[in-house]
Amino acid sequence: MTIFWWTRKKSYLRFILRELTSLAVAFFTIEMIFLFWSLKEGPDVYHEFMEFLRSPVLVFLNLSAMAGLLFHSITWFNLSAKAIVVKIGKARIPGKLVASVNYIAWIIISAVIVWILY
Amino acid sequence: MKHQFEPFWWSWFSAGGTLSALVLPVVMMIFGISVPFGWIDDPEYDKLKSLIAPVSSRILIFICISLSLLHWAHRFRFTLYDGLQLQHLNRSLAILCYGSAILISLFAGYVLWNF
Amino acid sequence: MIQKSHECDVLIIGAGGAGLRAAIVAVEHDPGLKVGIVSKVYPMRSHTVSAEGGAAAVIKDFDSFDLHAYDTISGGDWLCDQDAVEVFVSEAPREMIRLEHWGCPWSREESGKVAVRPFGGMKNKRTWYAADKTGFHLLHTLFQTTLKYDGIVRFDEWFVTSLLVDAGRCQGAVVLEMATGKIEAIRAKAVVICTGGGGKVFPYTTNAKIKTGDGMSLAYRAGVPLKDMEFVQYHPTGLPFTGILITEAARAEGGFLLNKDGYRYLQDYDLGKPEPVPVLKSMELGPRDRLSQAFMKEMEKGRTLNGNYGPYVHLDIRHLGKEIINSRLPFVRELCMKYENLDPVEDMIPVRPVVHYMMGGIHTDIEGATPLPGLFAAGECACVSINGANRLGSNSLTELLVFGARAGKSAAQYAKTRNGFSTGLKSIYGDEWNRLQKLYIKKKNGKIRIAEIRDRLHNAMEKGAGIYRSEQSLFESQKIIENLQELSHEIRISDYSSVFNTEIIDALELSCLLDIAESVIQSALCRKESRGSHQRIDFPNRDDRNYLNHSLAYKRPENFPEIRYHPVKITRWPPGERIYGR
Amino acid sequence: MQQQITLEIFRYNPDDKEGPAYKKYEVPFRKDWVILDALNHIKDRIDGTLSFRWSCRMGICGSCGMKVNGNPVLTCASFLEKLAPGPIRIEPLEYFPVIRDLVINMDDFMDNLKKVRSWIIHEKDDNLDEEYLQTPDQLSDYKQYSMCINCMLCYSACPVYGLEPGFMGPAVIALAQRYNMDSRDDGNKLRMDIMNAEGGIWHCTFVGDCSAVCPKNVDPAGAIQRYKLEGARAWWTRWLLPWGKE
Repeated sequence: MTIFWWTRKKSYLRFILRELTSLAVAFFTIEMIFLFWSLKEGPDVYHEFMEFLRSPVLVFLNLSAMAGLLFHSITWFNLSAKAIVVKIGKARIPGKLVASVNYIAWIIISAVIVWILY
Repeated sequence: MKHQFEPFWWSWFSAGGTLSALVLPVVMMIFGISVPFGWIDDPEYDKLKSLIAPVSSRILIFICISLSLLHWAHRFRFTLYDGLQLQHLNRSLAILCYGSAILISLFAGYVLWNF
Repeated sequence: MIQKSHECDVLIIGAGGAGLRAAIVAVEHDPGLKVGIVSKVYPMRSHTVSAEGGAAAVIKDFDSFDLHAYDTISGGDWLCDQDAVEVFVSEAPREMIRLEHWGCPWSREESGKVAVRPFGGMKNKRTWYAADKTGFHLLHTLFQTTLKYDGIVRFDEWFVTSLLVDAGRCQGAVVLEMATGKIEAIRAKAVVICTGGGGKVFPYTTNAKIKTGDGMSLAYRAGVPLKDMEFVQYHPTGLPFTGILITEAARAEGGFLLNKDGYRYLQDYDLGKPEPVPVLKSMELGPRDRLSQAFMKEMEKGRTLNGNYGPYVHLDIRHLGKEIINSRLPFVRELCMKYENLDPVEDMIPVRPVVHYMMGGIHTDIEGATPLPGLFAAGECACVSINGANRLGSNSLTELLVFGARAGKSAAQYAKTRNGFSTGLKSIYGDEWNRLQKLYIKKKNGKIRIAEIRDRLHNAMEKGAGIYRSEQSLFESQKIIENLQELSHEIRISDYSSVFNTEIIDALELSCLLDIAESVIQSALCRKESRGSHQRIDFPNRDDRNYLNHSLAYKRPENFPEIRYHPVKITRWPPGERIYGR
Repeated sequence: MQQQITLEIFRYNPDDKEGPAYKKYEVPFRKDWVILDALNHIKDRIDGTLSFRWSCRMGICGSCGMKVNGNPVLTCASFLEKLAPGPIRIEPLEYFPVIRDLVINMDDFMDNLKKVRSWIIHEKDDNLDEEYLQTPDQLSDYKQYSMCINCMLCYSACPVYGLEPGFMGPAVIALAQRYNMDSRDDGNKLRMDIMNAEGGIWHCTFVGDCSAVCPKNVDPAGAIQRYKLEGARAWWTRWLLPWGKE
């Protein structure tokens, strides 16, 4: 197989993009570590860091990472619904329902985080 | 045996995948987009600091960070392994990916420990 | 060259239901035996896979062996050997339970017990089923179970070209390995043929491509008679092009059979009055053979339609509406849409009677042994006979198990009584090698395409030996077949490669088809009565005085087979009238 | 409507000196014809040297899988009409060694089927007087995975099978899962060891195409992910509760 096998088919390309969202996860996680580090160092460093986040390069990187994170969340919720078999009583819960539970959890957790912060 | 630890790493990958999918987008939306674009104010320093100060918060954050990193490590390892066909570097890739995830987690732990 | 590695105690030819069952029995009978399975396709491709309906065996309290036996015997128009039927019905349940223990996903009742359903021609519900893919599950269960026995060695995609017969017994087979083109001998102390039927002698059939009667032909050429070959079962509603079966359920739910004028023609054939809703035992729910026969009469009157694939009539289920079709006949719709590009919700379904099953086959006794020592047979290629003149629906899958097991056991026992092989095998193998080189592999300057001969064969069989036969129609077809036998020595081979040469396989299969055709026609010519699926216009009645006998067709070189008769074994059920539909 | 359609067929014969090539054939364009009918037309009327496998022509024997315009399909269930106006490219299934033309070598699958012990493993002796009880719900637990016709389309859709020589691939793992989920089977532990070893489930990165191309909705991808969950659970049990091994 050629090294660019994943360009041959739409589904393969989608797959490789899905896998590359892990870079967005790592990137943002490291960004968060620095956020906490700036908090630890005091208000000045914190404000400096917030300014740093406003720089065009960081804005661009964050926008890209955001796209990656969203793609990660959506694919993850949909696929985990296929892997996890939930039974209520005797009937297997259809995958779509499991996926929608994932999405509801996502919305609730997001709302809670916003509520805590503001 | 080569695959003895696959279930171990995969468990972290899965847990991290779920956690990052649930938590990260909203945090990114706040700090990475809404704040820089000025749609909302910067979170106040004192409030943020006091939110994170309790040990329980710091433990939660540490779990979130380290699992996300392990998620990345496992997934990225296979992206390189299959996508770039580096099967012959399997061991080195594993050490590189999981190693950096652990090192960065340790750094995060250090930051949070001394918060 | 005869290699030591190609030596088995028991060699099974054909890896469908019967072959796999026989293999397991043989290896379980004595784990020390080496059991070979040679098949021209991978086991899971065998035609057992296509059976849908189910497999009959008495398991419920309200049922009994006698009832099953009677249904089978009356269904077979009293041509069944009743001792065989009794053995069959009594061994059926254990065989089916064994298959259940091996993992067959039988459909179940809420209690967890196996579910049974009613089937045509039965007084009781006794058909075990695995949804509508019973044959598929049965075959895959058997195949996967064979994998656990190290004593079973498979030769996948090897084509058997002839049996090794010397010193009055069968001692193996000559085999062509398709992937390499190598011709080798597999020596075996006992051989079991389980190659299925030969429905492909007819143009319109539910049978798969591979069902070319190879095993019947092998035995026939080795001097073993073919029994009751004139009995060929039709199913009234198949798709003309693909032969895909449209289940009786389509009619039971209220489908109409319409001729080219949109007229429910069955009312003209003493099958009741046309009612808007289905009535049991009348019109579209009449017996299969009567429906097939009515089609032929319509055709003679010029009231059928004509398409790319010959005459047909319409099965109309449009009036049932999309919802009923989707909920009750989803598989019918799926088959039509997926494989024939028509939607029965909007289009009428073209149907015609199609050949479904051959009751006849290699003459065996109740233990699966043929008259040739060392040679055994089971399944559709064999004739024990439990199917008589007309097979009872859902008996065929069970037959594979019961008689597959019996033949496998007999073969294993026989193999243990034999020590070595005779010395003449080498020269027999050499002769076969030369024959194959001359007729096929190195054949030059042939004139006629394989497909051309096959088409002419199909025409002749359809015209002369179809649902209705007469002396005249059979004679005419016989002449054509005779001519085709000669022409087949002039086939044009264009592929001289040794690697996966499917043209050579087609040619070999064609020669088997011609053997089957001649035996069907000659047996039909000689049986001057109408019984079960064998309907003679010139002899419309059953004649128990002269023909309560099995016909045995013996091959004669350069001539049509000699037909001899062999009495039917009657134990407890004297011949009576055959009543359908109840 | 067009009268003819062009097929570009992959031709290869190890006996020939020339390597693989695509050869064009014109066949009648008919509404009710599938690719397989066109191939048979070629075989019977145009070029007798074309080799391919087929048998039932109703999507159950699993013989006639090929790559059509890049996608693995059963050729008995793909209509020319849906691929018009052509040309249609027909190739053997990907990731398998080609024996000749459209015929692939599937030895690897056949070997693996045995390796994963795809049969019922049952400790107790057989009592042939009674069936084992299995409720419709227990049946439905594994039914989906028992529908595999071994057509090999999922292998041809799986890049990991192409990349990783030892990988057992989707269908075999789904079939192992079929027996694991069967209430009559006791072989779970045995198969788990095989699945955790080299060639097993941990190679799968959940591309998901195997399930997308499956003509019988077996969903091997889902089967493998379920297996991974099970495998991970077993791993942690073994390490955290070493006394609870059996």
